[in-house]
Amino acid sequence: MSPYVVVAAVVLAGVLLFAAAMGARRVLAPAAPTRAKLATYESGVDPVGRDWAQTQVRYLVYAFLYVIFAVDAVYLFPWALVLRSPHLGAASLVEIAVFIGIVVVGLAHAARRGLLRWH
Amino acid sequence: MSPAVEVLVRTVAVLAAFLVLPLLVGQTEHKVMAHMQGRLGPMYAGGFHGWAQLVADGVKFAQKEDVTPAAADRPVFRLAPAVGLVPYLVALAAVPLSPGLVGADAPASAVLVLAATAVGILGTLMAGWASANKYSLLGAMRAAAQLLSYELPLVLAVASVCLAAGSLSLTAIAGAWSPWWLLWQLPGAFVFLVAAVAELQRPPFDMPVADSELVFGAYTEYTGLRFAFFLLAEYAGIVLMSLLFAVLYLGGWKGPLSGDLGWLWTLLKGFVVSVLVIWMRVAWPRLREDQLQRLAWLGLVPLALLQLALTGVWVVATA
Amino acid sequence: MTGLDVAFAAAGTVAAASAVLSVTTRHVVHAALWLVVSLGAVAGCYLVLGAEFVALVQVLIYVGAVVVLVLFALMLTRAPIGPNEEVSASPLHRALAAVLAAGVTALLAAVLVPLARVVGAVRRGGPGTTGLGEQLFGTWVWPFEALSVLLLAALVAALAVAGMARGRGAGEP
Amino acid sequence: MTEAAKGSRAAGIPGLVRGLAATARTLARPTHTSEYPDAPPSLPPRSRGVIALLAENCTSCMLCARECPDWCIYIDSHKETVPATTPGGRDRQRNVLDRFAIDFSLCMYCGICVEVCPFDALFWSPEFEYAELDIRELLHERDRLGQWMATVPPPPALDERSADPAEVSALGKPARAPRAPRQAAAEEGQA
Repeated sequence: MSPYVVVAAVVLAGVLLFAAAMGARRVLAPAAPTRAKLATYESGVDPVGRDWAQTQVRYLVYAFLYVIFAVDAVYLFPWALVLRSPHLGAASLVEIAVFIGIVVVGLAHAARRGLLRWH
Repeated sequence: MSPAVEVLVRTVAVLAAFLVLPLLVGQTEHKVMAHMQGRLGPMYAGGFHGWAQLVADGVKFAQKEDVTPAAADRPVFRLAPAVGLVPYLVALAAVPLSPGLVGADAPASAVLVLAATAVGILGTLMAGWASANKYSLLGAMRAAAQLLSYELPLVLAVASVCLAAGSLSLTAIAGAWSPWWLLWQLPGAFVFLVAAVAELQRPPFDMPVADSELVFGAYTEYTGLRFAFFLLAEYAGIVLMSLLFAVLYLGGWKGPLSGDLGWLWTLLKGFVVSVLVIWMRVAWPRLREDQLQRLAWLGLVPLALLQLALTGVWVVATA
Repeated sequence: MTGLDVAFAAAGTVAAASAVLSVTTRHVVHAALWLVVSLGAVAGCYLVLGAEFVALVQVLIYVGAVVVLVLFALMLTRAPIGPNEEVSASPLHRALAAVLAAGVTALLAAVLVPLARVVGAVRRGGPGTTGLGEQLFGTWVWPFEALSVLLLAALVAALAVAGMARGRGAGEP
Repeated sequence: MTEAAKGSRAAGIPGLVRGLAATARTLARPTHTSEYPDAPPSLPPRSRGVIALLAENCTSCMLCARECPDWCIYIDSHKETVPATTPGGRDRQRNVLDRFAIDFSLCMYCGICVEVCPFDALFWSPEFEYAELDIRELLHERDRLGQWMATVPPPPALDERSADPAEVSALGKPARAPRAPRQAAAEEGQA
């Protein structure tokens, strides 16, 4: 039997747990909404403006970097399985070094442009 | 045992561990943190030293009104706690306590754990955006940026261990472990520990929920049981990361008398790591947002890459 | 029908249905979240076919990184709650897109459905993760190395296009 | 242990280690928590718990109510005529207190009322266990305020070398010389 059947069952169990807890809440918890209670909480002051506001775009840099490096990093896992093979081991070490080295240039570029520094 | 019964038993066991271990860690945190601050912590619920405090908290949370703000995006807001919680449950299922004692012994369980924790980010992002609260949105942004930034060192550190063991299975990794790894994989272990604490958004990496700036970040608008689920996810995360650290870097079930009681060793090592995580929270101040990101990209990532190079060269040289 | 068939059909149905929802919803962020469901279901398809590593990478990269990037971009630029009229296409565009999508679906179905009949029931197989590594580091080394250059180019270009690589100095806020 | 701290300040790592050491040392020591509901707290002298009223001393002069920064003292009184005690004397009027109440949900424990009272009708009591489930119950009326008087501690002892209070020094005065005429001495005593 595949272990992923258990994984699927665990996901199902998690969903059931959430559903059951919400059912219990429905039974146990009171519900007395008032206008003030349903208002957006901005530290006790009346909410200003709309629900959404522009935030700093610099967070996007980290998402960019992560996407690139995550694509990069997943190749390490198959590499882990072939590193000990007699005919591929040493060659794959060089190959992965070149591969990662090239991508690290991107990190250096971002760092040199000051993207990792807060202004 | 028929397959269906086996699946059921395993699932129930994982669910039980998921509901019990976080409570243990939470109670330990109550007590350790209190005594580190010269206090006693909860003393009443349950009688002896307030052992049932978290159970009482759970009962209390279930009876609290669950408010969905009027401006919120209702379906996303209400679903977010589940998205934050279930990934940790899945990840916990893949962590072995001993060679025979594991929920789902997947051949690539190390990657499975990483993939599951990566999905957890979505729960925070959904919560922050759907709350229709600017603080929440900013908190979610910070949280997601932090989780992404620290996910990478985490992946690299785990990859280094996989490399050292020549396998992607956590069971096999702990099986290949020897005390020599304590030195050899030390930089990786350091990177893993720091990145794991950051993944959990625990102090000193709790900028996304910085109370003085963002109220409670992405979770500001949550009340009652949904809020409790986010808390449960945090403590389940501590359990998961501590057990992972124990399995990856401390040899899991290896130790004296580990024949039948190996699982106890894993739990014990994991417990020690979680106490360390709690200790960090008490002792250290919060890092600023830019320090967080610099630490990840200019500190941990290069260190993890060095560890990878070290591991790769050593494996090839000794193969 | 084996259990694998059922699982594959279920995952496939979820993937297709959530994909349709993703392109038809008027809420920008909901579209990205439906995309998560769709990509996750595709990972489920891989898993049923026995490609464990590919499935996990699908989750790790697509759900954990790419969709998060998409959500990031949306939430940082323009993602108010509720249906967004600014990004909604006109009825004409929608009709055209539907026709085009139906055409592509029909084309793909015409090619793939006969193949499915040849293959028969869902079977697990493939080279496995170790085989994947051997292929990657043995046979396909050059494409693999070229990929790193592609990734580097993508990163540099993305930073440049997003206007974040400010070469004009630190004068800007 | 963090890189950022390492880069910015040399004190980074020693500082972090010191943080760990300090918390570990506290962990090893016994706690200094006062277990309040189980053990009574040892309150410092002059603790401000609740304000007690000695209604007999109150002249309804309203000074406390007027000085109160958040207007939490309510006083009602009426005037009564006291008939003259001697034939041909004048009737006198005096204030009679009808209501004296302090709303402790508003009180901010500044103690100004206690300070300004010219007739020592208000006192600080260290009693603090008067929490209520309903905020309206925090409005303590005259009787309740009077009951707190039992908990008011005696005034603190004077400093070692301080001058005696006026009352005490008056008592300690040497007796009058017997030569002086009785009438004059009585007048002197009244002055």
